[in-house]
Amino acid sequence: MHTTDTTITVRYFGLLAEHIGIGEERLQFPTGTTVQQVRGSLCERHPALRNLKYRIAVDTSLPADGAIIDGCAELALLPPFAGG
Amino acid sequence: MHTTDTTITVRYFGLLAEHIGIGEERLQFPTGTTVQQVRGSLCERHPALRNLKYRIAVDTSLPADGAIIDGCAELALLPPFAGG
Amino acid sequence: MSTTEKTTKLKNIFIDGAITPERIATSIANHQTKTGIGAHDIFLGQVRADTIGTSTVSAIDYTAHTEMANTEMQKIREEAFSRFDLTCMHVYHSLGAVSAGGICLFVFVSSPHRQAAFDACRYVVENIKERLPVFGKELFAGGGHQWKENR
Amino acid sequence: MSTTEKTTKLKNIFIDGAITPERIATSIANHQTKTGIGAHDIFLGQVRADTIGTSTVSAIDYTAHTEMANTEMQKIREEAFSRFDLTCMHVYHSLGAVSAGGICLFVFVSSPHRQAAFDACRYVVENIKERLPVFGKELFAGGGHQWKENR
Repeated sequence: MHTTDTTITVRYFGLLAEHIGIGEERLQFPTGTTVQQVRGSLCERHPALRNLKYRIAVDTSLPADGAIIDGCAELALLPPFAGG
Repeated sequence: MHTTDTTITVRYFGLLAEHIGIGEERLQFPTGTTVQQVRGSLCERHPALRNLKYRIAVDTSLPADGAIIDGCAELALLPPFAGG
Repeated sequence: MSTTEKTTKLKNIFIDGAITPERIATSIANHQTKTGIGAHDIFLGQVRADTIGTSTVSAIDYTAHTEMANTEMQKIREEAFSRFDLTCMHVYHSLGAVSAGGICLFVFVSSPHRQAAFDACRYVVENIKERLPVFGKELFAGGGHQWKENR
Repeated sequence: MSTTEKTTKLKNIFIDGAITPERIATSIANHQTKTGIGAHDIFLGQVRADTIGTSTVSAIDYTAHTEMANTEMQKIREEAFSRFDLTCMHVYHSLGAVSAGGICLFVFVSSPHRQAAFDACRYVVENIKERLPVFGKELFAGGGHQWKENR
């Protein structure tokens, strides 16, 4: 089955940027990709992520793992928060 | 039965000073006088006190009505608190 | 310990007139060398221009039984330090007239962690309101007054 | 309302480096014309010189997903105003390095009455800690670092 790919900016924050070695990159994802699938494909791309705790933000919110990322401007991988 | 009188400073605060017209006075009380008895004798002396809400401090504490005031340096009549 | 010795150790919480933002800033700055502190909670009481009937409060004129208030404040302070994990506590209350909008109470507590700071600040403020013999004459714009009473 | 319109309305809570006592004083002074306010509660987060093993924290270097943090802060603000009787709320958080003893978080809530101020301040601080994507690299005196994680 043919799917169209979209190019999306993926940002890495804090500890994750340190481990991966970059702050952001542009990646292609097929139409209909879920947050869960993003997690899987990023773990393959950056094995360091396997042992790290993070949440995936789609634009400025934290959707459920089943949510589809179509139409978003960017993804952000967020390690544990430490504000305040 | 003979009792010795002690002279004690009685201070009136806030609303009470306004109603009575003085901030303090020196009064004689017999040895063994209780806080309850002070209340009675001050109400006779200053009838305005009958309708006013206040507590009696003996030096810097608020003893029970049955406490004896012997040996205290001063009494203070305190209307409702309004700090803060 | 004699009464006199105890009295001379008492901190005086009262200052004349409104508490200025500059005083608060100085107090905060004084804590920046205490690097075990992680959380400060500051409560400020401000005089409200309440309307009662047709009158509006323009200022509160504060008086207090200062010896008793300072003695009671010392007890509250000891209670707070024994109940909560505190590094510091500072309290100031105005005496005399404070105009509407002015600050009349400044409670400043500091702790390694935020829960202790929050809990202690509330404890101290509630106990100040309930236990300190401080009296407030609400002065109305255009004359007249009424005596404030804490709820 | 388009996303762009909504974004331009967002307040930016982030400032570079430590929050100064002077900024806090100015913020307090700006509220003295608001004579419906009776109570302010101010929370300040201060960087602790924690000791981890043989290392001591000399500073925290803060980064954040600022667009998301400002968006989430706007939600927390709306929640606080709907839950508590508030007059004002102001929040600032540091970005970049803040040395031990420096202030990295300033939450300032004001209300006619103290209970709302206390409740709202705590609500806002807890939600900031839990929900804002802010990251802190604890820099050790003499080199090395570890990443902070809120409990």
